[in-house]
Amino acid sequence: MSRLTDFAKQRRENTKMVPVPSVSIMPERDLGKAPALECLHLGIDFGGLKAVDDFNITVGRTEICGLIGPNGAGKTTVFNLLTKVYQPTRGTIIVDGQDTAGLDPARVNRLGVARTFQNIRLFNTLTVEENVAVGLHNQHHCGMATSILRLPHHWKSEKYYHDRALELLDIFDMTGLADHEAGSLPYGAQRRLEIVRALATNPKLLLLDEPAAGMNPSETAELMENIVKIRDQFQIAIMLIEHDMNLVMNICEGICVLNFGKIIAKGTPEEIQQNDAVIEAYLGKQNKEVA
Amino acid sequence: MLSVYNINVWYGAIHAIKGISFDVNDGEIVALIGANGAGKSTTLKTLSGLLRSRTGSITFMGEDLMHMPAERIVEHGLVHVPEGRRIFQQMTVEENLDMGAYSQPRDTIAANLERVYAQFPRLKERRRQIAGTLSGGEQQMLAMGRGLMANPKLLMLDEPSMGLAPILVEQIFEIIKSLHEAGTTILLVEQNAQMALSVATRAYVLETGKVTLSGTGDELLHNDDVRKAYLGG
Amino acid sequence: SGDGDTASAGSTAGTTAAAGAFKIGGIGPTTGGAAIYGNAVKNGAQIAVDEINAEGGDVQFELNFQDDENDAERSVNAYNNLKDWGMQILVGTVTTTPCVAVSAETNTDNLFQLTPSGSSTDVIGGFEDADGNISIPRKENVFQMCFTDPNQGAASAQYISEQQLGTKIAIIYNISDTYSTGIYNSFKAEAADLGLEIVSETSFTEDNQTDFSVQLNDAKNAGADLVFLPIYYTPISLLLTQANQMGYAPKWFGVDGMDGLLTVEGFDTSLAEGCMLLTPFVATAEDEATKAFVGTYSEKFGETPNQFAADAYDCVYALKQAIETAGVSADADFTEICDALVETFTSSDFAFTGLTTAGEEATWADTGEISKQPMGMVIQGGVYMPLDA
Amino acid sequence: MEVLTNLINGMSLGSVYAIIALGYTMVYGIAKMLNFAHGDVIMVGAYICFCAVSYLGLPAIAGVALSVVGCTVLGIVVERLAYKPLRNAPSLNVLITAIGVSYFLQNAALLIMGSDPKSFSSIISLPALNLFDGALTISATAVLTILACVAIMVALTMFTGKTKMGKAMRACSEDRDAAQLMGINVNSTISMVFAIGSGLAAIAGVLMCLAYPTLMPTTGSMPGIKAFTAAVLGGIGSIPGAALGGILLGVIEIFARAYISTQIADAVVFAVLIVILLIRPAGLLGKPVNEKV
Amino acid sequence: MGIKTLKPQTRSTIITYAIVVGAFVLVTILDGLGLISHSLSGQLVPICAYVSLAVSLNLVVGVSGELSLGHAGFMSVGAFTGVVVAGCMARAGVENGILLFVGAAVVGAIAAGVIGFLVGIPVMRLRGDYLAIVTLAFGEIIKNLLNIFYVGVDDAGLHFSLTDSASLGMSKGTILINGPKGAVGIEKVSTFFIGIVLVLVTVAVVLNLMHSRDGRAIMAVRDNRIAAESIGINTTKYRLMAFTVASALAGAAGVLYAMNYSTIVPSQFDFNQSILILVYVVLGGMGNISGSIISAAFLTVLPEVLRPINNYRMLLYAIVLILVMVVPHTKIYQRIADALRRRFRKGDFDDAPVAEAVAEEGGEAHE
Ligand SMILES: Nc1ncnc2c1ncn2[C@@H]1O[C@H](COP(=O)(O)OP(=O)(O)OP(=O)(O)O)[C@@H](O)[C@H]1O
Ligand SMILES: Nc1ncnc2c1ncn2[C@@H]1O[C@H](COP(=O)(O)OP(=O)(O)OP(=O)(O)O)[C@@H](O)[C@H]1O
Ligand SMILES: [Mg+2]
Ligand SMILES: [Mg+2]
Repeated sequence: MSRLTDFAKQRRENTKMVPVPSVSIMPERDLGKAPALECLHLGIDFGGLKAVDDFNITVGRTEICGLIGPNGAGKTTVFNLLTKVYQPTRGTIIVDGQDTAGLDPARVNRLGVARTFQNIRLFNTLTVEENVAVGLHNQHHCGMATSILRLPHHWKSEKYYHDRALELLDIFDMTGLADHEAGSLPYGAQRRLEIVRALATNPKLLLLDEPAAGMNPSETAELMENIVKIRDQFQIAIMLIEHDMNLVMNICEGICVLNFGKIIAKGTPEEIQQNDAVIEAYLGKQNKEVA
Repeated sequence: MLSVYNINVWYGAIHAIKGISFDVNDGEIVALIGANGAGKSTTLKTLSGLLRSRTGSITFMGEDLMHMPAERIVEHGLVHVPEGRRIFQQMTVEENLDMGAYSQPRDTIAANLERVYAQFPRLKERRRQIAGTLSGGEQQMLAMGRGLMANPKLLMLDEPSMGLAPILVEQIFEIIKSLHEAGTTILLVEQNAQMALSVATRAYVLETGKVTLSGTGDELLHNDDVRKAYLGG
Repeated sequence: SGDGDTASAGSTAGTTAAAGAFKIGGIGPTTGGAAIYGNAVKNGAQIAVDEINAEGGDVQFELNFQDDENDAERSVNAYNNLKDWGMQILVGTVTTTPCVAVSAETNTDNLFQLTPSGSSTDVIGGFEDADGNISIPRKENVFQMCFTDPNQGAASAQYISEQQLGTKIAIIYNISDTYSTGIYNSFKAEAADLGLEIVSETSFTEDNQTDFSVQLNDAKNAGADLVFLPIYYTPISLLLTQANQMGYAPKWFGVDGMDGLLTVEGFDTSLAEGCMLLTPFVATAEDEATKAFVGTYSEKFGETPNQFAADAYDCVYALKQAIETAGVSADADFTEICDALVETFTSSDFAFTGLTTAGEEATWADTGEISKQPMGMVIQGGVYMPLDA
Repeated sequence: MEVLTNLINGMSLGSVYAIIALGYTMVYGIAKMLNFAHGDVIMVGAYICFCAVSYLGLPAIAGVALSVVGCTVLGIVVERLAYKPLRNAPSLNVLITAIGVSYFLQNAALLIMGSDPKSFSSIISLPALNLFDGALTISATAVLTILACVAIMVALTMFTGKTKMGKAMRACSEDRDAAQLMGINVNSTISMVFAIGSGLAAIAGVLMCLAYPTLMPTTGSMPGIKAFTAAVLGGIGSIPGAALGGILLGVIEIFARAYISTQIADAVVFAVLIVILLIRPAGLLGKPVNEKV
Repeated sequence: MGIKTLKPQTRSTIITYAIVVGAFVLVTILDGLGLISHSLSGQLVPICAYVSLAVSLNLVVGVSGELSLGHAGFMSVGAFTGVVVAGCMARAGVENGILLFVGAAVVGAIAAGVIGFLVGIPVMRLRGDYLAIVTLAFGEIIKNLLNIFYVGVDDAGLHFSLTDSASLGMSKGTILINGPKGAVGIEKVSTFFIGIVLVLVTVAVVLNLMHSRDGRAIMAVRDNRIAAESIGINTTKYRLMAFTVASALAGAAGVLYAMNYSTIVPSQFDFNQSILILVYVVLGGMGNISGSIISAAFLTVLPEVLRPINNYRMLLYAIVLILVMVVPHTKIYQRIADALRRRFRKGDFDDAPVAEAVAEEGGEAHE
């Protein structure tokens, strides 16, 4: 693992002052607006196992926040809680100022939470463009009868979906793949498509679960640039889980480390790299030198 | 020990492996590296009998594997830990390990199990948990542990470090080294070229179904093309 | 998909008839769950046709029997297939629901149809209930050789009442079967008129005709001393076994569907001891015609014929007689034949005596119904004996 | 007393469903296919037993044994010819093939054995148990069926849970490739599953015809569907579930007929099934599969 | 130029319509030339009905990915409702066959759709085989209830009863539905033309739905329910939508079927009928509309084509069914198919996207 790259340094200088509430325990409430995400004492049990416990975090509206931790620490579970794939056993999740208690995954998405999955979940038999168009589902409406009767509004909607999908695909230079079946894409492209699809739902908070898994270093570098670009362009908060320390340390403003379902450290990348508990549990001795 | 000559594999109409040849000698760690879709996993699947090559030959310790069914290949000591873990989701951790020892004589199983638990204490903690609910990393440990249960002579690992925490990646490579020292020959497929090359005796680079480069681990680690393509500059 | 319109179906006809033979079509289930009835009709009709052809009279027949799997849709298909073959008269169809569907077709085409066993009133149509409601108008070209269902139900009730066979009556019928519900309904109505006491009415469906414990218990607990079974013999064989197991032994009274019970392979006939039924035909009857028919049938097909076979046999002979009376020739158009036969069948002086007419003359009403007397039979010592003897 | 009688009748009917359902669940749980031909294998089993006893004059036990052997062979043959080529095909294709096999067996039986029903009643007859001065009669077949059902259930549970072969079957059911990599011969394992399933079907066929002694080419189809329902009710794939589901279905069926209406008993049975599934969407004993996200 | 340059989706849509219209034109011409046998012409309407049923079931099984084993139930709801409507209209003096049919079909479709919706609400809480068994159960319940359902019409209007026809309390009326005896005396108004129009309507509804916002959502739910939820799709709503639309279309097809025969009985709309329709869908290919059309037509005609071999025909039908399913998956067949493809599309290969091969594996990847 290398040191902070020039790329990262340069970027930090360019993007001015992104608030980083996730680092401090107390959320910053003085921004006039609610943070993108606020979790209070969040927890879930599986049988006897406290997979996540007393999880508190606040993510600013345009923050990139990293969630790291050993395997089985509960990172994916946190995402599943945030998106209501699992209903929390305790605690509160506030998205953009709204309590999500009792909502189902679809509702939470409409509140502004979108995600990708650790094991890719695309609509394999649909084309790339259709995958994105499905993501645009709630951005533009067109009733069933209208579609079946092919009324003018249907064609207007179709044009919207088409244009907007291509626009979004363009972020990752994927317009050329628009007509390919999603399931037939190479692995890296599938990961990128998942991000585009999530973006299509117009989220306020984007959750990325190991976006760089299975990518080679050059693909990863490109991905890093894109994640930042997305944040800057869409002005959204991004929370990501990743084992690639190069990526995490370079683009996250704040990092939260999880072990056995509990937060063991929060801080800036530099702080985390120095934290003994984190080195002990997660980074390992070798990586200490990196920092 | 293992010698692969000119294998060609198709998925339906797709020509995934285009005449690959390589050797693995007793006591080596041989790494196959290459980009996504280069055909690394396909090669391993062909060796373990899940896929068939239409041409060429595969010999393992004097046995012809070309026409041997997959379940017999395992008995000969060629063990494949597949990509994506492929553990038995509905079974407990211990049952999974039992399955790994399916082809082994009964009396060796208990000792093997202890050995695996020693290597992966986390598995021992979770021995009664349903494997499908393990986290990604735990599942990878289980997959490797299961492979070890078969007493491999040649262990083929397909991306064992994928999705693992840095500390675990280290551990996995430690385990690979220690297995190697204990006399197991290893054929390692990895995206993490840096790590793979640093432990490998020899390595081959695959690109779109062909071997494009080969050499010792060190040679490749310092090869400019490899650095550019697989080590991030 | 334009071919297949040749009359290739003719290949199945078992008869080598001289040119100028009447082309008789037959339809019934020769495969599937009801195959036993279809095969019986097919065989019975074939014997009659063979006999007639062998006799070498003026009237010769060619029979083509097609399978319908006891399915209305397939039955209509079979009918169309027979039309391609050049059918002039239809003997069929065997089972009721397909028969209703096919009779609508023959009615539209004006093709003469005589069904050996399609017993519902919907087959012939025009049947009014007590309030004058009808479900389908009369189909003038359709005639029955068997009793209509209401006929049987009413006759059974009358017989039970006259002979004072039982005071408390239970009924077990098959609600998913047209035949069974038809008989049940009229039996119930007639029984009410006659003052018979019905203490238990239970039903089953095609889908659960394995376990009759509830129905039998209901009858038993209600103290029924006679159980009326307007159902086919297959479920009856099961029902009797189960009644025996639970130690329930009332009088059993069946209808023509019960015929065949004794031929069930492996069935312990002692269980059927004392079962009564109304039927137009029993294979053990002593008259010459029956003996000859049963002899030929068992020789040819290795089994004892049931009433379906006999009805079919009679159908062919009735047709022969009517054709001779009407004087139509085989090269006439089927509608001509139909008109002539309808006139003959409904004329007052046309009467037919056959295997299923209890030795007496049967006649047909304008409604298409046959008028003949059922025989009361009882199973004694493993054979059918006339009831009133 | 009447309730008791109905309960016993229901359990006896239910045990027949249960034994069939056990075969269903076994094949489904491991080969992951709905073997709609299972009911027809039952029919074949019953015919073999019938022929052996009444045509060959063999003793009843030999008839049962012959029918188990016959069905086992049939199961293996059918699996090899019709299902094996479809190992990697979508499950619905296999379902349709199974339906084809079902049609085939029915029509073959029709051609060979004829359409006239055969009665089992004189093949094997056992005396009935009379309790409470004849107020309660329990037929010996009912007792036999219930006992057989429980015995088979226990044996199967032990087999799949504890034995090496049983575990291998479960491994195959989850991931055939991975199972192969463990050294498991997937083809012979699945053949084995069909062999067991079909052997069970033979026993079910004989027991069913003992209790309900009419045998026709279509005899197996309706009990087959009922048993499928029972297997789902109990939680498909679960062995104790199949037994429980079968017995429950039988009891509900009899009670619905006795206390609600004989006319709409079937509707009641299915309505109960729906209600139960709504309360427990994975069946009574089925484990809700928690997909790891 | 032409069809090859179109998007695959558009191309398959055009081909689908072309098959239906082409079949109609061909049959009409042949009929004009007197080349159509009674046997075939008698099957034209049922073929249309089965095609509609298969296409509508494909919406559930293929497009929305739920195994439904109760399609015949909705068909029967439509059929019996349609019969009642037609009976009433006829009594009110409507004689025009097309008018009778349209009235019956619209009401029949609505009735089946409503029942489908009501049934769907509980059904959609379940998944996979549990869902399948519940649809089967509903099919059986519908059949069972129709067995005790009596409807008649007289001058005073419609009468209903759940006991017997005598308790309808009518006089000089027509018994429209007579319990287990079903409906007899149905006005036979279905024609091939009407059938083709219904097929076209069905195909249009299904295809238009598939290729729209809602259709994509339905397919997304099929491909990956969890992902669909994560992007804000109400999965229950879309599964229910597919189910309801399919039920309504099945209802209309049921009316077409019923009005081709003078009689229908509840027991014919049983589990086997549902299975038969399912066979069409699977044989034709999941989500493949033109496939459903062809396979429904083929399998409907097949038993009639096999009629000359008499008692062996259902045996042969079974064998054909098994073979069509099994042969494409045998090694030999795949080798030959590969070789042929290679010969006819040389060059496409080495650089072809992996789409095809993955599609072949699609079944496995299901959920
Ligand atoms: N549905 C479930 N039932 C039971 N236990 C579960 C379930 N889902 C997750 N767990 C357990 O919760 C813990 C956290 O799992 P999680 O998947 O969140 O880990 P993770 O941090 O994402 O790990 P990785 O980096 O390996 O993906 C693990 O121990 C896992 O076994
Ligand atoms: N089941 C399959 N069907 C069709 N094509 C496949 C299949 N599996 C792999 N392929 C294709 O074969 C080629 C080689 O794939 P393989 O999985 O061996 O690559 P890999 O080097 O292991 O890549 P990765 O790093 O992603 O694991 C790729 O083009 C891939 O898309
Ligand atoms: Mg995770
Ligand atoms: Mg790979």
